[in-house]
Amino acid sequence: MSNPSDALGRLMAHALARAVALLILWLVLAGSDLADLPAGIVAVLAATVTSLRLLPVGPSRLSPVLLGPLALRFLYQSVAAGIDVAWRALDPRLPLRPGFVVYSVCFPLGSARNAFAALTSLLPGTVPAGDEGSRLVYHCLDVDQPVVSQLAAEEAALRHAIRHD
Amino acid sequence: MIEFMTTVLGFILAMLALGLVRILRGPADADRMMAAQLIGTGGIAALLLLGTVTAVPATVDVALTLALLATFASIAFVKKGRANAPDSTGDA
Amino acid sequence: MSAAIVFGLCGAAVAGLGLYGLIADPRPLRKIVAFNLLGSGVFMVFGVVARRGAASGFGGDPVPQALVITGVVVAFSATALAVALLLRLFQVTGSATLNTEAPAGTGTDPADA
Amino acid sequence: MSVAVDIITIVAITAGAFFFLAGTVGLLRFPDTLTRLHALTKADNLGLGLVVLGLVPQAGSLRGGLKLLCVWALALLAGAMVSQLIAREASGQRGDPAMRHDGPPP
Amino acid sequence: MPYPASVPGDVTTTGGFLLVLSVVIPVAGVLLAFVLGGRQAERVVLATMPLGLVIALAILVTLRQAGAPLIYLLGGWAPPLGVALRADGLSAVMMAITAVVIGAVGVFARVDFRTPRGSIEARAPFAFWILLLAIWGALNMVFLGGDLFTLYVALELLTFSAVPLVCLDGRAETLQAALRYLLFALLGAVLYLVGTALLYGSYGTLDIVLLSRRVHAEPATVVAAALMTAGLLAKTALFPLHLWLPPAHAGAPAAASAVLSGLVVKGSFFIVIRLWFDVFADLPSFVLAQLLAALGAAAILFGSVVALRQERLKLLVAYSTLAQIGYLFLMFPLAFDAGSTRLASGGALAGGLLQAISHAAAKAAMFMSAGLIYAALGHDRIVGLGGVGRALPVSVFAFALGGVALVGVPPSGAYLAKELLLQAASATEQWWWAVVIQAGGIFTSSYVLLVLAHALAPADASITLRAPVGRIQEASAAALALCSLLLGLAPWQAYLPAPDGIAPSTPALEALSASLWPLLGGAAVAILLGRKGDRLPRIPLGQVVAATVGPARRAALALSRPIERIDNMLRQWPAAGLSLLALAVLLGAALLAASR
Amino acid sequence: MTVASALEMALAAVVLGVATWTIAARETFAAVVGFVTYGLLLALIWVRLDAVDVALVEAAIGGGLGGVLLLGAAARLRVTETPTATERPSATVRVGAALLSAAVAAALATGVILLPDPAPTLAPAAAANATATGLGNPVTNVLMAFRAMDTMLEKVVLLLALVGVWSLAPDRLWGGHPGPRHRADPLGTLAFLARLLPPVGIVVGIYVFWTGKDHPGGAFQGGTILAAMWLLVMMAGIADAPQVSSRRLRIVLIAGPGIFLAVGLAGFAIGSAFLAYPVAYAKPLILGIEVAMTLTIAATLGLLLAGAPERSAGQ
Repeated sequence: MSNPSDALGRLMAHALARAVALLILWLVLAGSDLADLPAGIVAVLAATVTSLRLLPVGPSRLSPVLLGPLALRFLYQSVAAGIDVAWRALDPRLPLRPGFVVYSVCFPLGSARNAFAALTSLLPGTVPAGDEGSRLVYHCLDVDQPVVSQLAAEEAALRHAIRHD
Repeated sequence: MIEFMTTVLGFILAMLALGLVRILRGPADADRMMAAQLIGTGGIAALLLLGTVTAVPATVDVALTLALLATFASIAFVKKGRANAPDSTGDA
Repeated sequence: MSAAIVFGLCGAAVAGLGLYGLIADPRPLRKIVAFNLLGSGVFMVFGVVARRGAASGFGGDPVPQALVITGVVVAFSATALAVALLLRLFQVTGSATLNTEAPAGTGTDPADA
Repeated sequence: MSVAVDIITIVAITAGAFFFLAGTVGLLRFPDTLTRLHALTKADNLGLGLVVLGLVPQAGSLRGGLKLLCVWALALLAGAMVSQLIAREASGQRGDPAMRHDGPPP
Repeated sequence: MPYPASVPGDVTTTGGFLLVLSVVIPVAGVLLAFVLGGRQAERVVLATMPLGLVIALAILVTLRQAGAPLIYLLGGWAPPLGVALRADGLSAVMMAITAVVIGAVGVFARVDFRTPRGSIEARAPFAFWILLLAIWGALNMVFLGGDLFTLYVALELLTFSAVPLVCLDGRAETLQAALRYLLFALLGAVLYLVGTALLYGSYGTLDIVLLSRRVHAEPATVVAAALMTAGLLAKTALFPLHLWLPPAHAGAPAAASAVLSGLVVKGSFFIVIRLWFDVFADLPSFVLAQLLAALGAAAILFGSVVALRQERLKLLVAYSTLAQIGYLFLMFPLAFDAGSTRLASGGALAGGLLQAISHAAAKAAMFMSAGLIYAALGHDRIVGLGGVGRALPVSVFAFALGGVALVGVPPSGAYLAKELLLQAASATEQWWWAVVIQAGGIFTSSYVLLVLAHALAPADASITLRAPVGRIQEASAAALALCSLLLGLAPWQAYLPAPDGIAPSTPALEALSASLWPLLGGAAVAILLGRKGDRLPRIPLGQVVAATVGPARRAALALSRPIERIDNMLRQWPAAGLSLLALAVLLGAALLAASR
Repeated sequence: MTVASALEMALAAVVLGVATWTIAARETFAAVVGFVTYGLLLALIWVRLDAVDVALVEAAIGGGLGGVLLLGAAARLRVTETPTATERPSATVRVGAALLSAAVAAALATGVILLPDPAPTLAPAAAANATATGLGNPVTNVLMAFRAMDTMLEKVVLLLALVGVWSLAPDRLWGGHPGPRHRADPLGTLAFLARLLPPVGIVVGIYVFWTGKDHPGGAFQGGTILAAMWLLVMMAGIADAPQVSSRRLRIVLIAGPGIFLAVGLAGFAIGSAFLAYPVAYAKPLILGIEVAMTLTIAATLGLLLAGAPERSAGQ
C-alpha cells in the first residue's frame, strides 16, 4: 500500500481483470467477428473506466480460484431456497412462521457486506430487510429454522473467497 | 418441441395473469411493485421461450434489455416512495 | 384468426381504453398514462400493418416498424414534457387540476417559487 | 443424442414452469408483504434459471447458450438487489419488527 | 388540386435545394443557439431571419419562373420508399408570410427577451429564441412535407415548440393552460397518427401525391379520414374543440401569442387543406364540407360574442382568433365542385388561404399591440383603456390597422379573400354561406370597434405609463398591420388558383363604401353586446343612443348569455373530449353514408 | 385453432386486462404499476409481430424509463389524488365517453380487419435498396437512409422537449442542476447496484447499438440503456446531474442531430442530394451518425427524466 508503484500495479491488475471480464461479456453478446472488435474495445474501455470510477480498487478482491466453489455453493442454496418456498406456498396448511432475525456481520459497511447481503437474499427463507449498525436484520419465512448458524456458514465461505492483500 | 414450449409459454402467461391479481388487490404499494417484478421475471422467461418458438434469435437481446431495465421501476419506487416525506430527497 | 387480426383488435381496444381515460379521468397524470395507452394501441395497429406486409424474407414491412420507433420516441418526449409541466403546476399551486373553475392555488410568486 | 437433449430441455422447462407456479401461488397466498417477497424472489429466479437451462441446449451454439446464461445472471443480480430494496421499504413502513430473534455475535 | 395531377416524374427540380435550406437553416439555428446560449442564441436567431426571408422569396421567384411545383427528393430516394419535399403556390405563400411574421416578431421580442445585463444567460430568453426558431422550422416542414408521417413529426415539433412558449412566465394559469394545450394537442396528434397507419396499411405509401392517385372510398380509408380530420381540427382549435386556445393564447407573452395565434394554428389547418384537396379528394366530401363550414359559422358566432363579453384585451384578441379560425373553414363548401363531386382548387381555396395569410399578419400585429398596451398600463382591462389612444398612439394605431385589415377593408388581404369567397358562394349558389361571410365581417368589426371606442375615449384621470414603450416594438407591430392591409395588392395570381382572376371586380371607391356597411353593423353589435365600464364610453350622441338602445341591448345580452354559458361548458375538458370523438364519429358516418 | 393462435389470444387478453386495470384503477400509483407491466408484456407482442427492433424499444422505454418517469410523478402527486378525483365527471359524461370511445375503437378495428389482402408493402423495395447502405438491418436502413429526415427531426423533437422541460425552472435557478439532489447511503444496497451494474449496462448498451447495423437494435435502443445506467448512478447519489449551463453537456446534446445535419449537408455539397450517402462511405457515415446519436439520446433521455433545474450550482 505504501509503495506507489505497487498501488499502480494493483490498479492495473484490477483494471485488467475487470476488462477481461467485460470483454468476455462482449464476446458472448456480439461474437468474435473481427469487424465487431473495434466497437467491442471501445465498449470495454468505456465500461472499465466507468467501473474503476464507480467502484475504486479496494484492499480486497475475490479469489478467482475460490470463486467457483462459492458460486456452486450459492447455486445449490438458491435451488434449495426455491424448493423451500415452493413447498411452503403449495402446502395447503401454509407452514409459515415469519419473523425477523438480527445477525451481526463482521464485514464492514461497503462492497463486501453488500455482496454478502445480496448472496444471502438468495438463501432459503431469508431476505435482508434492514441495517442496524453492524447488524443486518433478516426477514425469515420460518424463524424456527437455524437461520443464524446458516448465515454464519455463508459468511465464512464468502470471507474465505475474498482475499485481503 | 415447439408445441411443448408454446404450451409452457401459455402456462407462464397464465401465471403472469394470476400475478396481476396482486396488482389489483395490493394492498401496499410494495405488493404491487412485487407483482410487477414477478411479471418482469416471467416476461423474460416468456420472451426467451417465444424467441425459441418463433426462431427469432434476437429476442434474447430483448430479454437482456428487460433484465437490465426491469428493475428500474422498482428502484424508482423505493427512491420516490418517500418523496412526500419532509426530507423529499429521500434515501434508499 | 391470424396474429394480425388478434393484435389489431387488441390495439383498437387499447386505443379505445386510452381515449376513455383521456376524456373521463379528471387527474392529469392519469390522462398522461391514458395518452400512453392510446399511443401504444395506435402503434400496435402500425405493427399489424407491418406484419401483414411481410415479404422478401422480412418478417414484417420495415417501414411501419421504423415509423413506430420514431413515434415511440416522440410519445416519450411528450410524456416527459407533460409530466414536467404537471409537476411544475403542482409545485406552484399545490394542486394538480385542469379544471379552470378550481381556485388557482396559493399563488406564490412563480418566478421564484 | 438429440432425444436426450430434448428430454433435458423438457424436464428443465417443466420444472421452471412449476417454480413460476409456486412463486405466483406464494405471491397470492402468503399473508403479508415481506413473506410474499420471498415467494417472488426465490421461486421466480429459480424458475427463470431452469427455463434458461432448458433452452441452452436448444440455443444451437455455445455463444447462444452463454448469452442465455447472461440474461439469467442479470435477472438474478437485479432480483437480489430489488428484493432487498423492497424489503427495506416494506419493513420501514411497518415500523419496528414485531418478532425478533437475536443471533449470537460471531 | 394544388398539386398538378401529373407530377413530372419523381425528380428533384431546379431550385429544389431551396426547400431543404428552408427547413435545415432554422433547425441548424436551433442547434447552434442551444449550444451557444445567452446573447449568442439571440444573435443566431436574428441572423437566421433575413436568411430565411431570402430563401422564402427565392422560392417564390423560382416557383413563378418554373410554373410547376418545386420538388426535392430527400437523400435521392423517391417516394414511396423515400420522402419528398414539395412546394406549390400554397406552400410558397404560407412560407413567405411565416418568414415575414417571424421576422417582425423577432424584432419585436428583442426588447422583452433580452438577456439581462450581468448575467450570461437567462431562462426566458434562452427558451424563447430557440423555440421561435423551432416553430419556424416546423412550419416550413409542414408546408413542404410531402409525406403524411413526416408531417406528423413536423406537427409534433410545432406543438413541442409552442407549448413551452405559453407558460414562459411561469404563472399558475399559464402552466395549466400549457398542460391543457399539450394534452389536447397530443390527443389530436394520435388520432392523426392512427389515420396514417390505416392509410399505409391500405395503400402502402404515405406520400401525398401517390395517395391522391390511389385513395378511394373504402372503410379503412373513411375511418382514417374521419380520425385524421378530427385530430387536426383539435390542433387547429376549431369550435367546439377550442378549450385550450383562449387561455393559452391570452396567457402567453405578447411575442409568443403573436406567433401562436398568427402562425401555429395555421400549421394543422394547412394539413387539413392538403388532406381534403389532395389525399382524400376522391372521397365524397359534400357533407363534410358543409359540416366543417357549419362548425366555422358556429365558431364565428361564439368566438365573436364571447370576445365582445371579455373584460381583458388579450382574451378578446384570443377569442377573435377563435372566430377567425371559423372563418377559414367557410371555404370548404364553396370549393365543392358539384360536377366532379370533389373539392376543387379554385377561387374558394385561394380565398381561404388568403384569409389565413391576412389573419397571420393582422393577428400578430394585434397581439403585439395588445402586449405593448398591457406592458405600458400594467393591465389590459378593456374598460380601463381610456386615454391610451393619446398615450400610445402608435400602438393603438397598429391595433386599429390590424383590425381594419381583418374586417376586410380594401385593399387588405381579407377584403380580397372575402371577395373570392363571395364570388365562389354565388357561383355555387350557396347564398347561406355568403350571409355567414358577411356576418363574420360585421362581428369582426364589432370587437375591433369596441376596443377602439374604449382606447380613443378620453381618460378618467391622466394615465401614467409604467414603462416607456419601445419605438421599434411599436414600429414592428405597425409594419405587420400595414402589411396585412396591403396584402390585397400582391400578385397572387401566380401562386393561388383562381379561375376568374383575383383582382376585385368592383371599383375601388365602391368597394370602400361597401366595406363601410360591416363597420356600421359592427358598431351596432358592439353597442348591443360590448362590455361597458362604470360609465359609457363617450361615443357621439352617447346619451341619446343609450336611451334608445337600452331595451335592445338588454335583449341582445339575454341572447348572448346562453352563448357564454355554452362556451364555458364546452371549454371543460370532458365536454371538449366528447365533442372531439363525436365529431370524428359524425365525420366517419357522413363519409360512409355518402360513399355507399 | 392452433396452439400458436391460442397463445396469441391469451397474450392479447392479458395485455387488454392490464390496460383495463390501468384505466380503471382507483389509485394512480396502482394504475402506473399496471402501465409498467403493460409495457413489459407489450414487448412480447412485438416479438410475436416479428418486430424485434420495436420490442427492444418497448422493453427499454415502456418497461424501463417510462416506468421511472410515471412512478416518480405518481409518488410526488399523491397528495393531490383525493381533491382532484372529486372532479370526476358525471355518470352521463362517463357513459358518453365510454360509448364514443367504443365507437371509435370499433371503427378502428373494422378498418384494420378490412385492410386489403394481399397487403401493400415496401419490404421488397427496402430489400432491393439495402445495398446502397451496406447495412443488414432493414429498419435501420429506413431510419437512417430512406426516411432519414424523420429521424433527424425526431432528434430535434427530443431536444425541444428538453428545452421545454428546462424552461419550467424558476428564473433564479437557471443554469443549475436538474432535479432534486438524490441522496442515498453511499454504502447501501442501491449504491452497490449502481456501482456494479453500469459497466455491464455500458457493454450491453453499446452492443445493442452496434448490432443494430445488421440485426435488431440501434441507436435509440442502445442510447436508452445507457441513459438508464446514467440515471441509476444519479439516483444512487453517486454522481450529480450536470448543470444545464454546461457547454460540454450542450454539445453532447446536439451532437446527434448536428452530425446528422452536417453529413446531410455534405451530401448536398459533394454528393447527389441532401441526406444522401456516397455508396462507398455509406456504412461508416451512418455508423458515425449513430454513434453521436446514441450519446445524444442517452444524455437527453437522462436529463428529460431528471427534470427542470431545481438547484443552483453547488446546491
